[in-house]
Amino acid sequence: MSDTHAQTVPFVRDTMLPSAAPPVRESGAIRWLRTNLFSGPVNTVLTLLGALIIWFLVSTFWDWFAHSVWNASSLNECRAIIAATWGEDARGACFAVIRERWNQYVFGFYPVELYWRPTMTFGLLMVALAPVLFSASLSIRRVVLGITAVVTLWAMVVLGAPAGWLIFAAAVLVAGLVASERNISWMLPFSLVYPLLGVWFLWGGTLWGPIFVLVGPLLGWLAWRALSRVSPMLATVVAILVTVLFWLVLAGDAARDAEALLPLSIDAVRSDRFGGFLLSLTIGVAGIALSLPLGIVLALARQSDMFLIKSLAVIFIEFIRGVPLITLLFVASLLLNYFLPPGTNFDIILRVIIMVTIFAAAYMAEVIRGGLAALPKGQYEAADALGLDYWKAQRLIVLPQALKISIPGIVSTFIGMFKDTTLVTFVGLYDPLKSMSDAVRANVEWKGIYWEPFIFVGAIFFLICFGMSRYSMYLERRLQRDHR
Amino acid sequence: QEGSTLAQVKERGELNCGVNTGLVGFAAPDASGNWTGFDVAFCRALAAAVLGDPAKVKFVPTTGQTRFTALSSGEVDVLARNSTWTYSRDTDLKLDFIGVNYYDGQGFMVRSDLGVTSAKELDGATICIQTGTTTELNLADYFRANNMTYTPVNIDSNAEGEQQYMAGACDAYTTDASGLAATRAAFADPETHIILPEIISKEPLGPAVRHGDSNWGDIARWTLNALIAAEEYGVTSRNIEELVRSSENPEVQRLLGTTDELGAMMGLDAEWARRAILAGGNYGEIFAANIGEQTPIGLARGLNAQWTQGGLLYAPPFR
Amino acid sequence: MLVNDQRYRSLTFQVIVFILVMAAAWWLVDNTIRNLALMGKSFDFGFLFQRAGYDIPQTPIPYTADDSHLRASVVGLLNTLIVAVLGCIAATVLGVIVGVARLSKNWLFARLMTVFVEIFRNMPLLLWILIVYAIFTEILPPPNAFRGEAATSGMILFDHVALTNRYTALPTLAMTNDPGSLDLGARITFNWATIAFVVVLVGGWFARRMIASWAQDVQDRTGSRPTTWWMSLAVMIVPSLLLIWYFGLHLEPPTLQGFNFTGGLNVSNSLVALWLALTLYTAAFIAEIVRAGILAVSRGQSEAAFALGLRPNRTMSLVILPQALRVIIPPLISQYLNLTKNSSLAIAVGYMDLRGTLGGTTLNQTGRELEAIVLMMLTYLALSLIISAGMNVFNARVKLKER
Amino acid sequence: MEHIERRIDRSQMTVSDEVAIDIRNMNKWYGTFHVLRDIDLTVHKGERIVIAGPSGSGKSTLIRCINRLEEHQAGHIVVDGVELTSDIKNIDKVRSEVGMVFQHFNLFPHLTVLENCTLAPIWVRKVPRKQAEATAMRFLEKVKIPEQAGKYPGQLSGGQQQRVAIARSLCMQPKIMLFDEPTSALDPEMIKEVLDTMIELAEEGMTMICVTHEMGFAQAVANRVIFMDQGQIVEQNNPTDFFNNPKSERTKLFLSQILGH
Amino acid sequence: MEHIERRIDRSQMTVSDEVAIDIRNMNKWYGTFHVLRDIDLTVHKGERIVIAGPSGSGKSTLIRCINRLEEHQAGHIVVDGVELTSDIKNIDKVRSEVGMVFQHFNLFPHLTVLENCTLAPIWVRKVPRKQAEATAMRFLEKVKIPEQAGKYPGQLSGGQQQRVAIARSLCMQPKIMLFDEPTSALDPEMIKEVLDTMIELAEEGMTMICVTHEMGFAQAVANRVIFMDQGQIVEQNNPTDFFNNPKSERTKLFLSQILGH
Ligand SMILES: Nc1ncnc2c1ncn2[C@@H]1O[C@H](COP(=O)(O)OP(=O)(O)OP(=O)(O)O)[C@@H](O)[C@H]1O
Ligand SMILES: Nc1ncnc2c1ncn2[C@@H]1O[C@H](COP(=O)(O)OP(=O)(O)OP(=O)(O)O)[C@@H](O)[C@H]1O
Ligand SMILES: [Mg+2]
Ligand SMILES: [Mg+2]
Repeated sequence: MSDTHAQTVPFVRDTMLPSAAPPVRESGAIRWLRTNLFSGPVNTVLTLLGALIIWFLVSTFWDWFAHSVWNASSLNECRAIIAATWGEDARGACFAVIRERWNQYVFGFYPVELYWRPTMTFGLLMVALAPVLFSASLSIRRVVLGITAVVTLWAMVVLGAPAGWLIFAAAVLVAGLVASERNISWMLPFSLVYPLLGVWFLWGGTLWGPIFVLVGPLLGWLAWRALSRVSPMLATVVAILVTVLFWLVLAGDAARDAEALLPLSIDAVRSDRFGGFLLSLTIGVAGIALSLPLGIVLALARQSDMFLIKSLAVIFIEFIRGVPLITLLFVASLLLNYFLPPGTNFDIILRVIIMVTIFAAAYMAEVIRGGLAALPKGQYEAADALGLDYWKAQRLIVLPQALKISIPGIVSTFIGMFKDTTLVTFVGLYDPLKSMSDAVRANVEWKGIYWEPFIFVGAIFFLICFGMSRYSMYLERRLQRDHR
Repeated sequence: QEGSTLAQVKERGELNCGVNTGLVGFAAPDASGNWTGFDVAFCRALAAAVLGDPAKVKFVPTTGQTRFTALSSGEVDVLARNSTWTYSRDTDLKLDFIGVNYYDGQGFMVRSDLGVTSAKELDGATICIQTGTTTELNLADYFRANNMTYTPVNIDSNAEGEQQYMAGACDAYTTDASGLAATRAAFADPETHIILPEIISKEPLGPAVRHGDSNWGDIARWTLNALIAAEEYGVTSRNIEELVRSSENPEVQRLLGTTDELGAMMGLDAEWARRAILAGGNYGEIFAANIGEQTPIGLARGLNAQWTQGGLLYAPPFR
Repeated sequence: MLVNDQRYRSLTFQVIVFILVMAAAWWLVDNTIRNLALMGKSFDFGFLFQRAGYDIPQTPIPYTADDSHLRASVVGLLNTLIVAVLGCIAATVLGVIVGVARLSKNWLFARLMTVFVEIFRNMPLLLWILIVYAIFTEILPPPNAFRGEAATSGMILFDHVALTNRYTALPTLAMTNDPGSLDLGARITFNWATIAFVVVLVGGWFARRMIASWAQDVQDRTGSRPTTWWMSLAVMIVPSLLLIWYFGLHLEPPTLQGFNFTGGLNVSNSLVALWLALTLYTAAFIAEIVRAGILAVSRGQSEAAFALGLRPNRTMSLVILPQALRVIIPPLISQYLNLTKNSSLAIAVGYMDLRGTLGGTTLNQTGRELEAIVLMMLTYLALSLIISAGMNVFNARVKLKER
Repeated sequence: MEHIERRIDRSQMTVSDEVAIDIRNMNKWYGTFHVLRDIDLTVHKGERIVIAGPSGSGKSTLIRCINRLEEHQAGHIVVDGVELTSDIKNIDKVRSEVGMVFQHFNLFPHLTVLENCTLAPIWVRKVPRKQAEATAMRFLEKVKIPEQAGKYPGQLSGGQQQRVAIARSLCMQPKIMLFDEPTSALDPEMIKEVLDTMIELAEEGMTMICVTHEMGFAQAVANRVIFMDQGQIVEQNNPTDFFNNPKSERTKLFLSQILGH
Repeated sequence: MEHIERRIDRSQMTVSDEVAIDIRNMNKWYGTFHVLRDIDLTVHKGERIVIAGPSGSGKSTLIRCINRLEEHQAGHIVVDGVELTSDIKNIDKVRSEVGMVFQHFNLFPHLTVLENCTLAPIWVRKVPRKQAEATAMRFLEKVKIPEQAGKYPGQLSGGQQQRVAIARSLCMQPKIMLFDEPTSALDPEMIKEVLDTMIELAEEGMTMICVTHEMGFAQAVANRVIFMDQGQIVEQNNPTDFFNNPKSERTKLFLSQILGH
């Protein structure tokens, strides 16, 4: 009986069975319901619970939404309309406040006749971002730039932009679209000068200011070119010195003189006119743009094997991460003047941007450090063996990979920072959430209106933040697919 | 002189004026960001006196917590934010109050259906109060002195205080009586709220400047005095041009710079006071336009009448 | 050239940076000194010992307006800690529930939790704080709605708790046999009964541990684990019950007297709203962390456990959780850190935390912004350093051993 | 036969008449995709069955149905006299009789090798720890790595890990062992170690079902080779006939690919 | 000689008198651990040197010292007439003359194969992109994977990746190539491809130092085999004598292990 093959019944199938449909209760909607909603007692209870929650939410808020009033000039009028239309006891939303005051929530106290300027600024921002953010996918670029172009131009027309500027914006947008079809990196120079242009569009004043700000690095670069043969380190130091000195000593006067010679200016708008989402976006975008490079530098410093540099970076990062943002904002608004030479006084928005940047940069540094640490040592060695110096190795080999790994973290830092722009309310700036709503409520007509502004502002924040997080997920997936 | 506040303001071409973030009647931005109010008017008058243009003011909204720092750190040149002149603020906080533009006192507002008619009946009540104000200290002192207890509800801004009070989250709202009146006036049903008779403190509200620059202090002080004196002498924004030409009153002539050049003593020109008065009118006009009985705020002059009318306003002589 | 020498290059660079940093620091300090001199102020913490003069609604340790600013600051710090600890606990519980529910096979429930997470993560915390606070003030009834015959609102939980738009009025614990208090000086006292309860609870906890290790021992010897839950329950509860009986502990419901409920503990809405908003907001983040942690344990692990015959709940406790926790704990602790820092938004609802006392009223009444803010930042910094030190210890302990 | 060098002792490899696993007319769908079609399979105690077939043919699914890691939708599976239904009692009974070794080992990385091996005996079989550890050490010796008992899986090589996985299953003293491509994630040197262990098991008379592409192993050890394609059993035979004289076209094609490679 | 099948053309394999690398009395410590002890080694242009030795004997460390991936603490290393000191200029010069191929390839995963090959020429040698790409394609053809130029390293097999790594080094047109166990991370089938490439290089007269356990390669190509143990050069000889007639006991032991295996 020890024959191994004793029990084998040879079997050969000569006709292959066709694929059959699953039994009824195993397919279609029934199966879906059974497996997804009622697959066991616990699950059934959960489903009922979920349904209960939804029913509760809908039944509580439905009436309120359904009875909303969009056309009224005061809360009392709203209430009167609701009472008249849906009966005395009806409760309803009064979105008329949004309709009446949307501009305040969006533009703050920016001069009404100049609303087109922030509109154009943020429209062109998309063009400037295209080479950076949407570089890989033509179809996405097409959609984003196309929509941006249409919306921006339409909004500018509606807001009464002068024809010259309309043409300018149209030209840039079209250039962006064309470049996007051909080679999006053509837009890089625009992306580089955009920060200065954006500042000029928003705050106005003379164009010579931004121009001379730009001249500084240009001179620095020339100095670097001239000296880099001698010693790259010396050249870098000199270049930075030249730039900073130019900015500090010459740029202001030069801009004033040039303006006197050839006036090139648009209406100036002061910082105290900024408010609402214009303020949030300005702080947010500036903070994002500045905190990334600063965060990279901090992360590299923290990863460096130079003890002193590393310790300084650690102290800085841990300090910033250890204190709440609003204490930093208080520093910006209350203490900064202690630390600067007597009599210096600079713009509160700028100060807030600096603090927000520093705060986000510390978090960014930790995120990027994670990415750096995830890189295998072999990458550094290979770069060394090929003769790349430290900076080239970082720029060409290390950072591209580290940043890619860190994308989710970087984007959530951005999102966190954008949400945190609401905290500027505590230093007397008109954020869209609290200060602006308080300002609106300070008027007799809208006293007592709470929910509608919250919903409006919250919805906009949600759209922007949710959009960013989805975009980062898309980016992550795409980068994963590439290179594999 | 170099580095003085006056020089800085002139150099900048703009006066930085610290105001409330939003208290109707005293300082609040309207839908398009234009500031109006009683304190705002003082800022404009000062700007007119110094810079010749009442529009050259940058209003810096300050909260109860940031106001003094904003002033001492140089962020604002003058603070006109219904702040109470107290000993320690004048000395320890290194501010200089340049006068009183509104004599106020702390009061309580309650719903009339609460059945309370005196502050003495507030034992055990919940009271809304803005943090960082003198009212917070007064309230503590008052209840201790009267052997009563209370629960404070700390709020950050007047708007929030109204919200809490309206919703019944506090039984009483306490702040300066003027503020109470302004708040009550803005209610849909002002009749159902009463302001209790007790005024538990003296609250002389006035603009303040930094300690140490007496010249700038003088300018602010005398701008305020000019507005008060103008009312006393009957100089209004409407008749001022005529008075410049025709006034016989030597005091008025000095005030309007037609005879002595008083302005030069402070580093200003002769017509500084004229411009200050033209900016928004004399004290009485400003009062009437912003918080007077014809406005929704509806404050009576009361203590803030001229001394000649039985009030406390008494501008020192211009000579 | 020194900079071309590998050995000295980094040294040179470091020296340059050090000089620059020192110069910058010196510049800042010099400016500060000059500015202070210009304003005629000094840098001096003497103000902390002056009379504070203001009242604080919630005082974990006795405090009156006559106490010093220092004591006011300590009260503020304790308030910060109270909301932070409560928030961390609640956010963890909710976050774990939501995170697990998001992984549930129940389509509806999982979607609902996704919506919860996305909504709370993508809107500013300040918004949630304001909304929750507004819900409390606008929707709950004021205390006088509980008054009289025609009361429009009633107390809940057998007339022991009243939810009002000012506070939640809870019953107090009263004792018929009060053992008196232990005085720690500085007017900080602990009731002996409290101490007794703490001792009994801690003792009970140790007893529970001993029971568990006894059970383990029995299991090791015989293979079957004795049922111990009732013993654990007993050692935790019976002594406490005895104490309750001995001290004659009972609940005294709050009563409406005058304007407010008295005779109970009134937990102010600013605390509850802040706590709730922090909880909801942080729970959304924790849910994601928990979800990622569980997903990080590969499906193969649970399949292997099932194939060995382990039941799902044992699989969870013996295989999945120990692995998931390693992934979950570090980001969880940084969420605790965030929550603690975010509690400084208490300013929006007038909750008097450290920022509200030291960095708010004290700063404002004394005009010592430099000192107050520096002190406040250092306190927050110390808090976070303590928390992250704890995290590092933990990380080092649980690191997976690899080849 | 590249990995198998030694003579195989067939003395214990007896096939009894008792039925270990009985699968009748079993069908399974993933959604609407018909993965397993009318599977009929009877496994007797002591049989060593190798399942082969192209990727995606349902081999893994089939053996995962046997210990109910996957649910079947039609037909019957009876393991050691217990029918697999949704009754949890039955599932537990079956699972504790059937050991399974996965392609990717699925060791518990947070437990030492010894703890991996004693976990289930202690918690499922309620064996005292001492005894569980003794058993575990016995099986670790059998798979030739007793000295690694205190290490963590992450510290072992792939071959060692897979042998721990086998020992872990054996510690439950199962009547039947399922192997799902136990060597396909291993480096060539390590395959031998694992196959040796499996051969030893076979020599001791364990009932085994093994999905593998190691044809040397199949020829040396199996008493039956089953060829699956498109979710069906296309051919089964004893190894000699299966390899030398395949009947179906598909089998021929498959064998030519796999052996030519 | 399992992996080497073809006849090797030795016509170009001439050793010149010029010294390519001169190591004198070199010592290195890791902390207090003495890894390399009194290493003396002169490599002439055109030599093909294989370094063998047990694990941990310091082979990798030695060749990593030659392009200063590790710093030595005593003695002298002169590469192509440039002494390696802490002077960065010298280090840069040496690194651009010495190519290195790592065990784990260390390709840059975010760059295509072509970009991997042109990166260093463009940024270090400042070669115009067009020209760098032409050179790169030439070397990719040489390693027989020109068609993969546009792919990312992650899309290639191990053998292909290692050949890209070789091409990448060659693109810098180095005078000396260092190989650190270039085939030991590869599957057996792929080893051959890489060895072929290395043989071709040798046939063209490249100066090579190669740490490897591929004794077939050593016998076929090397003109000198160096045996290291405990941080010292224990024996060096031409391959024939080295393998057939080892002098030292240690070498014998090592060879018996490695060849018996
Ligand atoms: N959870 C699942 N949901 C849907 N389809 C699945 C699932 N698991 C497996 N399949 C599909 O079922 C088919 C059979 O899968 P199975 O893993 O059993 O194949 P296999 O024969 O083991 O293949 P391999 O040799 O690649 O392991 C495949 O087509 C597979 O794509
Ligand atoms: N960074 C380091 N720090 C401390 N010791 C090290 C370091 N790198 C290597 N070593 C030690 O130096 C010795 C020589 O290492 P090396 O890598 O040169 O050996 P090897 O001959 O290349 O061995 P293998 O064949 O395993 O690659 C080893 O004992 C190793 O443990
Ligand atoms: Mg499979
Ligand atoms: Mg090595």
